Amino acid sequence: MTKILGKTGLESWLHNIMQERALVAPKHVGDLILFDPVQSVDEVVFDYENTNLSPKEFFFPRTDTLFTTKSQDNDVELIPTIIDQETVIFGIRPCDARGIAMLDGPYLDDPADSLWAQHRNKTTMIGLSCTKPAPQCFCTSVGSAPNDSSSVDIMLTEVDDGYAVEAVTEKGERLLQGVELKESDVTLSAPSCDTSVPAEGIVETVKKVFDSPYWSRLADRCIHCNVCAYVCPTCYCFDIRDRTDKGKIERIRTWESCQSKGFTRIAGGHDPRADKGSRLRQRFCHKLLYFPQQFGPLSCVGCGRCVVSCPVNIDIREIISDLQELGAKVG
Amino acid sequence: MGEDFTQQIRDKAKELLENGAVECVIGYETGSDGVSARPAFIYDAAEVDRLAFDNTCTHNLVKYLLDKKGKSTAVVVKGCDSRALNLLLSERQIQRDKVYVIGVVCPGVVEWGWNKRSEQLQKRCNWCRQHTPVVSDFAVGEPITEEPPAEFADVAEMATKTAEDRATFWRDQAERCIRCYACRQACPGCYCIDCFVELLDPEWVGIRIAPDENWMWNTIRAYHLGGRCISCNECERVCPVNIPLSLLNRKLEQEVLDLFDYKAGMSEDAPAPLITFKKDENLGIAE
Amino acid sequence: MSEDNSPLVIGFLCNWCSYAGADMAGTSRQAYPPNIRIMRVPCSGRVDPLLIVKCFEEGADAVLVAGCHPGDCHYTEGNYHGRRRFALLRDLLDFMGIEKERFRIEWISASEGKRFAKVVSEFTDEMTKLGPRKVG
Amino acid sequence: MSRIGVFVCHCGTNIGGIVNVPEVVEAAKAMPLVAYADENKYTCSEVGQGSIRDAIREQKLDRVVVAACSPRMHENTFRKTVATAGLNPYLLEIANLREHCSWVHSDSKKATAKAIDHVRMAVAKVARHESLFPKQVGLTKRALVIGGGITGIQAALDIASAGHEVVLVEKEPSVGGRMSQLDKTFPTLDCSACILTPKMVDVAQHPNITLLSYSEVKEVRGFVGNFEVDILKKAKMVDHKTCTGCGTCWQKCPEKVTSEFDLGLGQRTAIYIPFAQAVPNKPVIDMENCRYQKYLKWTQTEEGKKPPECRICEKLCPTKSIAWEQQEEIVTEKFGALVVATGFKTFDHSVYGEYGAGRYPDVISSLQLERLMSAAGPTEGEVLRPSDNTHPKNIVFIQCVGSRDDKVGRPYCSKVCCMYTAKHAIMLKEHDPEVQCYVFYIDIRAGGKDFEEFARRAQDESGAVYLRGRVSQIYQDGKTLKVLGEDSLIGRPVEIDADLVVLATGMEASEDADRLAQTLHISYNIYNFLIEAHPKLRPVETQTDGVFVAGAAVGPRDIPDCVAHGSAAAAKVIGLLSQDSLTTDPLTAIVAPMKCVGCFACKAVCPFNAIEEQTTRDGRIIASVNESLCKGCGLCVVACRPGAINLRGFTNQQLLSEVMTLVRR
Amino acid sequence: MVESDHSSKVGARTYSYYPGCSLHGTAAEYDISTQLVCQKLGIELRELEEWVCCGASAAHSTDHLLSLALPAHTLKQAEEKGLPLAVPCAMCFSRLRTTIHEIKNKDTLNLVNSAIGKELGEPVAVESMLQMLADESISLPVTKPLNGLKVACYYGCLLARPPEVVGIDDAENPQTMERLLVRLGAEAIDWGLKTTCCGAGVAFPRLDIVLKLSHRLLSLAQKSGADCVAVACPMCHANLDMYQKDMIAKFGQKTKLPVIYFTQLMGLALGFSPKELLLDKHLTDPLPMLREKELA
Repeated sequence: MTKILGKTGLESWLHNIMQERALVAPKHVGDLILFDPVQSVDEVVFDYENTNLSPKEFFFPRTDTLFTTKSQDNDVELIPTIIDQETVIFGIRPCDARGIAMLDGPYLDDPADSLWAQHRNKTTMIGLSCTKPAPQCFCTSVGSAPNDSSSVDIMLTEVDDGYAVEAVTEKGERLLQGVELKESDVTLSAPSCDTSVPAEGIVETVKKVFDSPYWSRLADRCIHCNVCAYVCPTCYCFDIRDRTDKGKIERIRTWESCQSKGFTRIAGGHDPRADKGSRLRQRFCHKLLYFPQQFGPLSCVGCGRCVVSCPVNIDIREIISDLQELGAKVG
Repeated sequence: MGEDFTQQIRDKAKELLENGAVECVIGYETGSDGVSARPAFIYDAAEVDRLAFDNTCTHNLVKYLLDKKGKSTAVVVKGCDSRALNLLLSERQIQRDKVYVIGVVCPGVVEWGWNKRSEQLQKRCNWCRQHTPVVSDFAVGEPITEEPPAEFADVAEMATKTAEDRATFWRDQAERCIRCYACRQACPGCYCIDCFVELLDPEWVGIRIAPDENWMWNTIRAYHLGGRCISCNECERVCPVNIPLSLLNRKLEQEVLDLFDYKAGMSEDAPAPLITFKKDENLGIAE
Repeated sequence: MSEDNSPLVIGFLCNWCSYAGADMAGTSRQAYPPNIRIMRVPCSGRVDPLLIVKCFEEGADAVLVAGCHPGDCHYTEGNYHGRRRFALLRDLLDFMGIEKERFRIEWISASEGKRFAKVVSEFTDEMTKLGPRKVG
Repeated sequence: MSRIGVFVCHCGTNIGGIVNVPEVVEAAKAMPLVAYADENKYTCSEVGQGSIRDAIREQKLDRVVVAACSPRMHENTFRKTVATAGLNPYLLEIANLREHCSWVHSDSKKATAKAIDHVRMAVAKVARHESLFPKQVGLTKRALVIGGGITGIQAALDIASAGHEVVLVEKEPSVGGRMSQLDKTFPTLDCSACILTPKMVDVAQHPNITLLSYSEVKEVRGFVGNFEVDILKKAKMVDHKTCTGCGTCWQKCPEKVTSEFDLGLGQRTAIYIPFAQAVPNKPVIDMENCRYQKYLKWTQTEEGKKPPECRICEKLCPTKSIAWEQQEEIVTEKFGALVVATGFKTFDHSVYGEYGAGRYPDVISSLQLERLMSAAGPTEGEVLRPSDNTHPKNIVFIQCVGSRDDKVGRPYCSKVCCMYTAKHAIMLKEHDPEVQCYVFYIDIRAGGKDFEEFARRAQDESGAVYLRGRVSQIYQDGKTLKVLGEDSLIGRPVEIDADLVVLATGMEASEDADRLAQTLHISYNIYNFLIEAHPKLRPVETQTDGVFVAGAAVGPRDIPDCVAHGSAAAAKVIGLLSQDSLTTDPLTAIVAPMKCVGCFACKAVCPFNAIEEQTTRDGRIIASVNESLCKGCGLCVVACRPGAINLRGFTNQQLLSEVMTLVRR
Repeated sequence: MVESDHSSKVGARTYSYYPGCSLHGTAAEYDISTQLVCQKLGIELRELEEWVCCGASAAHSTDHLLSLALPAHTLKQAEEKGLPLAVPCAMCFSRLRTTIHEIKNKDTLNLVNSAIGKELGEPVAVESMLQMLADESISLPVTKPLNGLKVACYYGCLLARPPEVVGIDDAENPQTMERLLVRLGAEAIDWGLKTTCCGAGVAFPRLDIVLKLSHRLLSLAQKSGADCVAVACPMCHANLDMYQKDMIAKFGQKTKLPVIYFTQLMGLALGFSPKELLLDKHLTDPLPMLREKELA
């Protein structure tokens, strides 16, 4: 029996959530759709393919203060950042949620990143399964599905008279307390999504074609901006630097990307990945080889944002099929 | 328009590659969405059929010449892109004898995105007064005589706002900027080895991706393009958060026209306005 | 803004003319408001737009750049180049929301001590009237 | 971790009177990297400098901030101080707490806050200073003196007698300047020609001096020790090598023209020497008025009456020295030092409508009177009224014509007029005992040695009547000039029937002194007098190293001061040229090869062509700085978008840290 | 009174006309000769209907605001008419020009506006009759050139000073009247006291000073060979003309020197008879001299 929550019920529920927690939901910003804290329910957008930027920003913000210092009579005390704000992210797509869950690997392995950990347990994710996947989506090809509720706390699936509700974790259940749900016997259909991406065995293939000239040819048109890394839900690289203002020192962590020049520049000025081909190869090797070797799943959830946002159309699906082709030839 | 141009480009590319005049031809090919164009690098005469030209060929391919220094290369350029050639030649970044220019008379590019294509001309093509390439070794299409000079309605509209509104407007843009530097990477005028924004010492712009730092980044990037921007508008197209960078560039373009009567990229040897001066010019400051 | 929210004015003075003019204002005891903080640069042509934008980014209320009168520059052409740079920068800043009046350029020679004091007083009063920066 | 020492100065009460110095010292102690802070009554004194040296040693300081007066005053002093204590002299920064703070602000709290900010900025800047080492640069041991008046002559003679080569450039056909137009000189009543002519001859004959008369400086490039000067030698049309100066030509030349030397009172010929004792004593041909030149010009246009072909001088010249084909020529020479002694010109009194605006011939300027009184003058020393050549009995002098008068834009006092008017009164009485002189004056200024006594002599012995008041109007009444004035001491209007009125015209900078100053990159004030480096402490130096100024070109000055000034400038030049090499200022630009993209915007903006092209090992063409040409203006640093070029002493890091410490305080 | 037609048609040279009290009184001959000359030259003078005293009397030394408010009334009328204002009398001209100069200061303007109860707008151009008639572009149909007549032009003080207010060509040595009279055939002598004070201001309390100053003026003019003195101001004319008898008594001056308005001389040159020009109204009779020069 699937439980149903009517549209108005959902809105009032979101309204109640907003009272004691910060509600983040997809919102129109100019002609973009971005996850953004909302002040009223009518700002929330319900029918959209996916946001332009991924929700990772609410777990791994673009700029974050790791700790600040307090100094009295020349001894210095480090004050770590404490996050006490409870947040609820509404309308997160299964692929994004899976991306967030995937990053628990690198971030929560010993020594765990305290900020990520605090964000993770202070945030509840209300997933919204995809009814009609976009042309750039290929989550089913990389081990997920438009209705995959494995990484969310609550999964909502749009049905005729409202949303089917499935509480996945007790955090989800706690959030659902006091919300009356109607019983209904409507069966949820599983929408289909592009399954043509030959991601099977890509890890081995990448290992085989590591030295192929394909990478430098591919990188010819790459202009090495950081768009793909910053829109991607599973890219998690960062840079750290100290900043002083009015006597207070804070250690700042911000997004960084392997495509930036100087990302791998080492003391003395040498840069092992100076040429364009090796930098581009690093991106796809990390996603399709290094991450799976270390944490299991491919570090790509098939959201297709990099495909849409890349100024010169470097399409990861095309690359995977090219690599499989190359791999087969190499044998 | 597409079919004829495409064939001419393919034939010329084949000829150049076969007689070894160039090592590589940089042109356009259809993207993975089967709808929009993307840059293409053809090294082998057999692959010339990948080349195509239609009204989604927006990218300014001149930027790629910076990676081909010293290697003879052919490049397909539209009217606006061609001005970038003069810019890079006057700043000694490329050598004219190493570049074979296939100049295409451009009827204008439509609004497009990945897997999205409308028939509506991009707003920059409405402003455009440079459909015919200023430099070309092989011309494709009939030259178009230009109408009266462009007026800067968007800039004027912005100028009518109060200072506070303008400040708020640009602060909102700065709020959204994620410092992905796509605007810099797409711009033919940006070829510094270490950009000022990434310098640690002096740390002109702090590391934080925050409104203050972003505001400074956008201001100085625009200033560094003052008198150099050839308004190909790639920066605005590639911006993932749609910041109206053309507003900034066109404001400076208008000021440079008013103050110094100079238009970027129109000739190879005219010195850029900010590295020369006239003794008795009156620029309306401190007189 | 300093504590009593009177405006913070940052002055870039060229060593050969305006800084000497400011010295002259000192030797002839020409009083002016203490809001300005003066930085010495070899020439108005050395004042980098990056520095000026940094001042405004960090919340300064006003910037004054003072150099030699055109033709008098110790390095012959410094102020000519400076004039072009600041003319363009001032329009860009105005477009970005920093009122044109907040960025002032003056040519002040070594013997114009009184004029330096007058310019600084006028500029500070103008900024006090204009009030604090509303955005950013 | 560097250890910065901050030394705050009281400067007696100049700073301490307004700025709370102890508070500044306390604030300095709390600033980052400051290891030691102290205050001194007079930091520039021996005691003050000693305290700095001791602190450097005891506290092992590696950078010093002196918060005192303007760096333009004592930056070099304190650089020497820290150098003697073993610290690189450029690890020093001066915070200006006097001229820019205590002297211009009265609110002690705000002044102290500003002082602390200035110290904070200096500390932030000095923290980024690096040790700099001046370079030795070659030096041309030759001096150029511009202007052949008494000052220029004195300077040239002194430099030459110290064994250095001198080129003396004089615009007129002869040296001598204004002094050669004078009759007698106060206060000793020496005959001007008697004391000047020997020096003129010395200049012409001195083995080390090359005299370029009838020449002008067109352009100056380079810098101290290595100036390159373009000198325009105007066409004389006479070959001075073969000409013996016998005078046949200028005696026989038929064309008579008003003589500029005699200020319009006398005449000269088209081929002429300006005055008898001219040096060089060889003529030049006035191209405007020479009949043959008019004839040549006429042949091209064929309009109007055909002038005579003349060429009498060519026919009569015993040594065939007339050279019609001579062209003006620009010679470029190298010099180590330049002395500007371009002198003065007298004020053009025709702007005074009330004195007749130059319409009345018997209203003359004091310099014209000098010509009348001079034995070599148009009237051979007999003072005659220009209108009817009769002897004037009542002579009225009017002081401060074109001086101390805001209406004509000359508020300054020309210093010498009271003295030469007294001289005129004395000499005129000597010439003709029946003469009665009247002098309308505001204040008699006779401030030199024996000056006051000399001025009294004009009144007591020569019977000159000094009337304190201004003349309101002069008008011609038949043969005499009615002078309407006022004697403010008795409060009554005065009317004098004068036979001759002499206007004591003031001193002005000479013709286009401003253009020459711009060529030499030295500053000049609104009256075009040249501005010296410091009115009290460096009177003959200028802002530009190696360029010295002397004489009336700097301001109104009498002959004794001009000669002293000339010698002073010469002493400075001799000091400079006596060194074998010059230490250049290390504050020059420097390129970071890894960052330069080779766009050469720096080369386009550099006024001194100090940017050269250099190829790196990996084939990139990048910029490099010729440090002997670079003057450290910093234009290239701002033009360089990637920040590849920086300016030592004012690096991007230093200026940015000054701004950041200020805005984030 | 000469009727001036008030036709609405605005000719090429049409001026509002401000005669002032003297020209309606003792200086009637200046008024008549001016009107006649203007008619002959095709210049239309439209007298302002309600002009008031210009404040040149003792007013401007006793009450500064009054001395500005009075001319302000006239300026307001001229402004409403919209025509440039021609002013023959030097005193009125000086007061009007001084007022225009003073109301450039905002506070003074407000004071004057409140005094006259009207808002003064942009003032019309105010020209003295001398400046207007001496304009080179006016063609002078001379029928009887003043050959042989040597004239000493006398400007007095108000036409010449202060230069930045009255706009005379040269405050020390003006040539406006000389250029005009030379065009009429006369010979203008060069003499030094054209703009020196004649003492008229202190005529009542200190007549001795007036005689001394005026005598100095006239004797220099005579010595410089003048047959007569041309003036453009009723006060100069009255003062120089009236006391010549006393001067002869006090200083033994040989002969009298006639003092004539420059408009009367212009009238003669343009063919009017001395009678029409009221040349017989002067105390120092100019007619013997003019007959001797065959000009009358």
